[in-house]
Amino acid sequence: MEEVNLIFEATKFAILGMGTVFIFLLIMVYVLNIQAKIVGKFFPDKKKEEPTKQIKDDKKIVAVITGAIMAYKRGN
Amino acid sequence: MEEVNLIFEATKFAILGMGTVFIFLLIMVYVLNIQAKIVGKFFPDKKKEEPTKQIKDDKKIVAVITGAIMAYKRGN
Amino acid sequence: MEEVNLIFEATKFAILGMGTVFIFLLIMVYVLNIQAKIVGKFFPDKKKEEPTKQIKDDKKIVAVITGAIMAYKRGN
Amino acid sequence: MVKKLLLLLLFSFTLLFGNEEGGEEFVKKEYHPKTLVELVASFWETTGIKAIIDVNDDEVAIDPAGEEKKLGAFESSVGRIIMIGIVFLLFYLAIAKGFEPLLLIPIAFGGLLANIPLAHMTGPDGMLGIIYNMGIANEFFPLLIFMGVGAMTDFGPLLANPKTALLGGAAQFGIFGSLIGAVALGFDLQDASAISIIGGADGPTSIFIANKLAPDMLGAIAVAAYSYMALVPVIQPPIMKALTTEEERKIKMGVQRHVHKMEKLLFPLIVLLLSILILPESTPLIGAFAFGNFVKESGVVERLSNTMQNALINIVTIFLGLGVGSKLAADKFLVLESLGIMIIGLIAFGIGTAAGVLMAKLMNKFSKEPINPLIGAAGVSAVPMAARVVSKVGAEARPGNILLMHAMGPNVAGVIGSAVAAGVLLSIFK
Amino acid sequence: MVKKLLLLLLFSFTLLFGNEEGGEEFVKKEYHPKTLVELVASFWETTGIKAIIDVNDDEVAIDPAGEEKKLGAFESSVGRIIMIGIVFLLFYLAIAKGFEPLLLIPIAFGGLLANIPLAHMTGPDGMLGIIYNMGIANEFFPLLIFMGVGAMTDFGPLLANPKTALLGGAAQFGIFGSLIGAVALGFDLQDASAISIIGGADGPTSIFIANKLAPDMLGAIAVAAYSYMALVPVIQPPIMKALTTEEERKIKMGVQRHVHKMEKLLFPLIVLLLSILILPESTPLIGAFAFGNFVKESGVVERLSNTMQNALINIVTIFLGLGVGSKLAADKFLVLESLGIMIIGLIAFGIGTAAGVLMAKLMNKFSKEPINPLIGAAGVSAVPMAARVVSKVGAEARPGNILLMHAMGPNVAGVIGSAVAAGVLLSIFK
Amino acid sequence: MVKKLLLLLLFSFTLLFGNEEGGEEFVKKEYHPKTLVELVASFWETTGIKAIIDVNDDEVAIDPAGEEKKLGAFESSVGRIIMIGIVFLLFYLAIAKGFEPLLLIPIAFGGLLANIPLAHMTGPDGMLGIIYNMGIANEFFPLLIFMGVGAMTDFGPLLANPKTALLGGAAQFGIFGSLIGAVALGFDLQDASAISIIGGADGPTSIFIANKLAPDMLGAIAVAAYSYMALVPVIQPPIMKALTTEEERKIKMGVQRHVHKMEKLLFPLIVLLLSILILPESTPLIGAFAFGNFVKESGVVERLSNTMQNALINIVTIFLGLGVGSKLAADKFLVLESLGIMIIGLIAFGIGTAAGVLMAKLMNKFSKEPINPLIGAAGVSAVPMAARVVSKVGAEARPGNILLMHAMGPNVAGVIGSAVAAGVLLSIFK
Ligand code: NA
Ligand code: NA
Ligand code: NA
Repeated sequence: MEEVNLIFEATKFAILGMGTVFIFLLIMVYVLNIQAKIVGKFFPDKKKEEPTKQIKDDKKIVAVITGAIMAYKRGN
Repeated sequence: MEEVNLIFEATKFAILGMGTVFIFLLIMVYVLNIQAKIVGKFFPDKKKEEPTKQIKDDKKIVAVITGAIMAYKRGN
Repeated sequence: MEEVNLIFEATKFAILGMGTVFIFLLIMVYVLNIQAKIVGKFFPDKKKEEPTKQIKDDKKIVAVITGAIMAYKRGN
Repeated sequence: MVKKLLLLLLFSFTLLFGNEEGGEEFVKKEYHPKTLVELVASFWETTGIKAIIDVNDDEVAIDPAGEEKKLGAFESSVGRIIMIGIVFLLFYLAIAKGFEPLLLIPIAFGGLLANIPLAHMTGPDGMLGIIYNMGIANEFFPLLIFMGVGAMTDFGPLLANPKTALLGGAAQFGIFGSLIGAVALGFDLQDASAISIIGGADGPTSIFIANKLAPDMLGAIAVAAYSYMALVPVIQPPIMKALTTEEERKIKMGVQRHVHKMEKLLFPLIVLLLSILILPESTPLIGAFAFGNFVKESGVVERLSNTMQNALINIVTIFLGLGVGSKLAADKFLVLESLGIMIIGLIAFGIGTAAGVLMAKLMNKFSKEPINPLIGAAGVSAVPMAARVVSKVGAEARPGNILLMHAMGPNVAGVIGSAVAAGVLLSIFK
Repeated sequence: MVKKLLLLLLFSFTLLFGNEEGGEEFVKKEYHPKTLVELVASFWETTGIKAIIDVNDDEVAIDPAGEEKKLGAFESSVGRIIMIGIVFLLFYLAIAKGFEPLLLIPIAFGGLLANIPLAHMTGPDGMLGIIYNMGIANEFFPLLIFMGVGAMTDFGPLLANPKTALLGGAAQFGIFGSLIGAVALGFDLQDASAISIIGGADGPTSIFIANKLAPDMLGAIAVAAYSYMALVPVIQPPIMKALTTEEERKIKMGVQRHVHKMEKLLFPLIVLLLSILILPESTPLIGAFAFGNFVKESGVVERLSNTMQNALINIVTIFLGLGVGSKLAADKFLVLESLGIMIIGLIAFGIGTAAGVLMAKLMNKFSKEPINPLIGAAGVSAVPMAARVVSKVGAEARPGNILLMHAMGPNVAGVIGSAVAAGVLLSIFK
Repeated sequence: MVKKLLLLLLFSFTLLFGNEEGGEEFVKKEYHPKTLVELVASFWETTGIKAIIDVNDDEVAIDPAGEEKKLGAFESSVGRIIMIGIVFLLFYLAIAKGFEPLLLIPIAFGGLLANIPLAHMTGPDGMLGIIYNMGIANEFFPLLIFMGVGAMTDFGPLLANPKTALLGGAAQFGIFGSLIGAVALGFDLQDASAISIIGGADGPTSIFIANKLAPDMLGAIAVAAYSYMALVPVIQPPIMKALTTEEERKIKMGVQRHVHKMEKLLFPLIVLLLSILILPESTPLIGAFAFGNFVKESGVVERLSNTMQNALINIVTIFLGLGVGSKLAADKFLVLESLGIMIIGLIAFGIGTAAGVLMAKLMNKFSKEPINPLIGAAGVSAVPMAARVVSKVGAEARPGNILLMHAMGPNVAGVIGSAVAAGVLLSIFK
């Protein structure tokens, strides 16, 4: 086992390794792009939640109090 | 070991099993009824807490705040 | 192994044990006193935090509310 | 440099021969230089695509005990794909339908990992195998879950009206009915007993018993148990309505009496003492459950009770799920038995529900205070979902008639009833 | 059908012969058909009533190491009933009197489970045996508890006035006094050493040492340690009052100096380095404790510190309690030794308290700043209860005289002192 | 009395011969009376001062597998003092500089405990050895950490712009570059592979691989990995600035698109299925990670997700740190290899950063939307610190230019990239 040999071996590992990493990630990118299209088609975003934000905030205050009560009860 | 035999065996298991389950629960019901009487005699309920409910609720608010402070402290 | 012997042995253990405990703690006391002096020299206390207490308390109220919101979110 | 390498080699040898006792046995394999083409070719041999495309008969599965088993062509290819399909079905049911996600998600994910070719995750050194040996093989995890469930359970409604416990007994006809059914389907008595506990509608009890009586069917039994528990709102209402009249479903039940703290405190001890006297075989299950409940009701060790109900039960749930999921490997799950188990589980739930309702009708006839027969259906346990279903069906018949707390009595009694039934079956095969 | 059964049988055989390495060895017993009467009769044989009524000499107890031991008639009947009585006494003390419930409840419940006939819960496959092997046999759980206690302890008061640490040393006379007493009562030197650590008033230290020196007496030692720690408010005040004058109890102590963060951070490292230099034998205990304290004082890993103080210590407390409780089985606990252990424990607490108070009186004579002799009593540790008792007795003598923080110094020093004493005893029997 | 002592002796013998299977083997040594001087002298033999002053060649180190190794004079004296110095350096970095304290504090404290003479804390019965065997020797703890990290990771930014994943690939040049470097320095191929994973900047991955390929270098590899991850804000900026122009650093990137819940839910399954198909060897790592992420994104098992992110990961972090720290014993750590590992680790980070930035420059040339080359540096992972560094350097060039979310894409892709690279190396040495 000479030293030069080992570096040569390591270089081959590097080629195999980086190759696999990129193949993996390229396939992943490809699949994710397809997925984004499919999901976008079948699950259109519901963007109408915005106007109800005021109400949600009010609910949040109630929830905070409830949460605190729960936390208190749990703690005792 | 014929098939009919096995079903017959299983039926005997069922008789033993359901018998045990019911004996267990019947004794339990009996013991619990006795316990309720004994406990009722030796530990009469303190029902005078009702009128103090208003105060308790006020305390609860204090407690909620305390609880929240504690929760906050713990979280940090 | 006679009984008297054992009590004598135990007494020797006690002398060794209490001796070690006290030597340990005496060295510890000595080291801690030195440490206190060194730390006092190199890390003088910052005592100017006092006046900002009012502000800290206000922050605490905000923190309590934040804490409760967090507690609520976590709980759900 | 050569000297250093030799020393390293020597050191590796020392390690190799010295590590007999520990978990780790470290062996450095000799590396033979390869050309890049050879390297890629040997890498290709290790890919999953290769394993799926080019099925051979050499692949082995390793179980947590280290036992190797040669896989057939079906098990190592199509079988795995079918299992992955089943796993996705379970994901769908858990996430989209809300079916017992706390256990079905870890179980299904464990099943996914167990079906990965070449990774041997179910072997003694794989993640799932480690978990399995840690707490499933020795039945420790189901007991910890039972402890946590005990710490979460309030027996107040049962104590307020103890005789409703009998409804939790009647529902155990589901267990023994399906025992007979399983034998009729061709299972032997011991396997049939393991399967029949599905009818008890308690996940930990089912896993505990399956592990003792038929560990090779653990995966299918656990999946069936949790799936049907999740299906309670679908399975029970038609049976409940078929066996009761509109008038019966409208029966109102009185306000429950106040239960004293002391009664709640003594209850787990009473149940445990009874199980000691009558059925020591059930004491691991009932003991763990009673311990959790006692810790809760003692009221002086809130931090232990909270830990049992949260950190501890959550950690164990994750592990239990993954460990049980390891039994969803194609070679364990894709057997005819699994289909039988699914069918019997469904029958068991039906029988249990029916028996509970009929028993409640009977009790209503003889009881001074009226008993709404619907609450009998809660006796199957599946806490607290069955009780909620009762309340819902009751409210349909008469809006405002809240049966929830009355149904909780039979509901928690069903847990005890199943543990007793489980103990009887264990004692038979001891 | 017959073919399928044969295949199943074959499969069972494979399982049987293959599982040598794993935790689980699955054997399906052959089932012989029985008449219903035979079935009921054989069921009767497995009941606890039968085991209690019809005592025979055949019953065996299995310990966590798998060792079987034949039980005598006493141990398997009356003995168990006595133990269950003791368990209920511990429940009463823990719940009604608030005596160290965090450990006494799990210990007592473990004791209850350990005394169940026929269930073998303390065997290597039983719940208690699994827990015992997991963390008691190897002393892992006491160390984790000590780590958590370290993360909860504030050494500020000790650092403010280091010389009060000597009071935590004097209280260790309780350990060595009771060592001599135990030998006088007839225990051999090693057993006596294990017992005497009760006088250190630290649960984890006692369990750690008992396990190393006298594992068969672990149950009695742990119960004695925690019981007496709980009895501190009863045992200490009369001794404190008898050894001090009214004037001494009224002594006021100055305000403690501010302690710098850096001193607190370095403290656990200093204590650990000292124990490395003087007494490596004590480093598992002091190391775990110092690690917990260092993590807390570092201030940068709040989440680890919180976990040590909550989820982790709670989980381990549950397991430690159950595991120790497994040693309350009648055959282990109902021996004359236990009575001796209880008596010695009481004496140890008395001696420790007295030595602490007398040492404080001595220091008060030679110290520039006045030292209230009461704070010496806190040197036994039993953190933080002993310090609270000091503060209470002090406030009785002079209302408004708050000694709490001054007593915390000796109190936490007592933990270190006991760990050092424990190390000395271990080094002798090494 | 004599009779009783004999009985006790007999009982001890029974214990002695019966405990072969359990964890505990209890042997009571015979005690020979000693004079006080002899007692003190034999005590002196057990002190750490003696062990340090009077170095002899008899001391042995015991590893978690129970293997004894004779220590040289250097390892048992000066070596330990050097290691304690290194430990204090790590404490300083963790506490004063905030370098990855969650792992460096437990690792360093474990290192402190491992270097205590005579205490054998790294042996199979010592605290560190127990922990090591519990979850490091079998690689269970790194997987649990990875599961928790999965439950904490939001893949939204990656899903919004999938092609940034390629930057997480380019950064893996750090791994393979340092592999070549390590071989050049004289490490054999397997050791070099273990070391090179430091360049992946993922603690659990490094520990997982080190354990499989070179367990004797685990301590140095883990310390190097976490130290360099902590040094990211120091190492990366100069490289980033050297390889980019001011104009490039000023590039603005558009607003990220909204990512649907369903995409996030499916993502862990897609990654896992890809790793099954291409690289089953990486599935333990990616499987655990995907499980954690899936549990989080399912949204229906909040309590399991919270437990993975808190109680469970914290407990495992404490244990993992202590267990890894046990490899900082002088005889394991103070070898020339450790220095090499440190140097290679530094180079690896540099190469990884540079490769990421250069790849981003390349992609910017060919992409329709502008890509700021800085975000390539985040591809090394070290989540989320590398992404924050990118954002900071970007904001320096153009105040208000927030690159954080754009950098998170490559950042999390780097985790996957390293796991894939790790799988390739494992498959080579399988
Ligand atoms: Na049930
Ligand atoms: Na003490
Ligand atoms: Na990476």
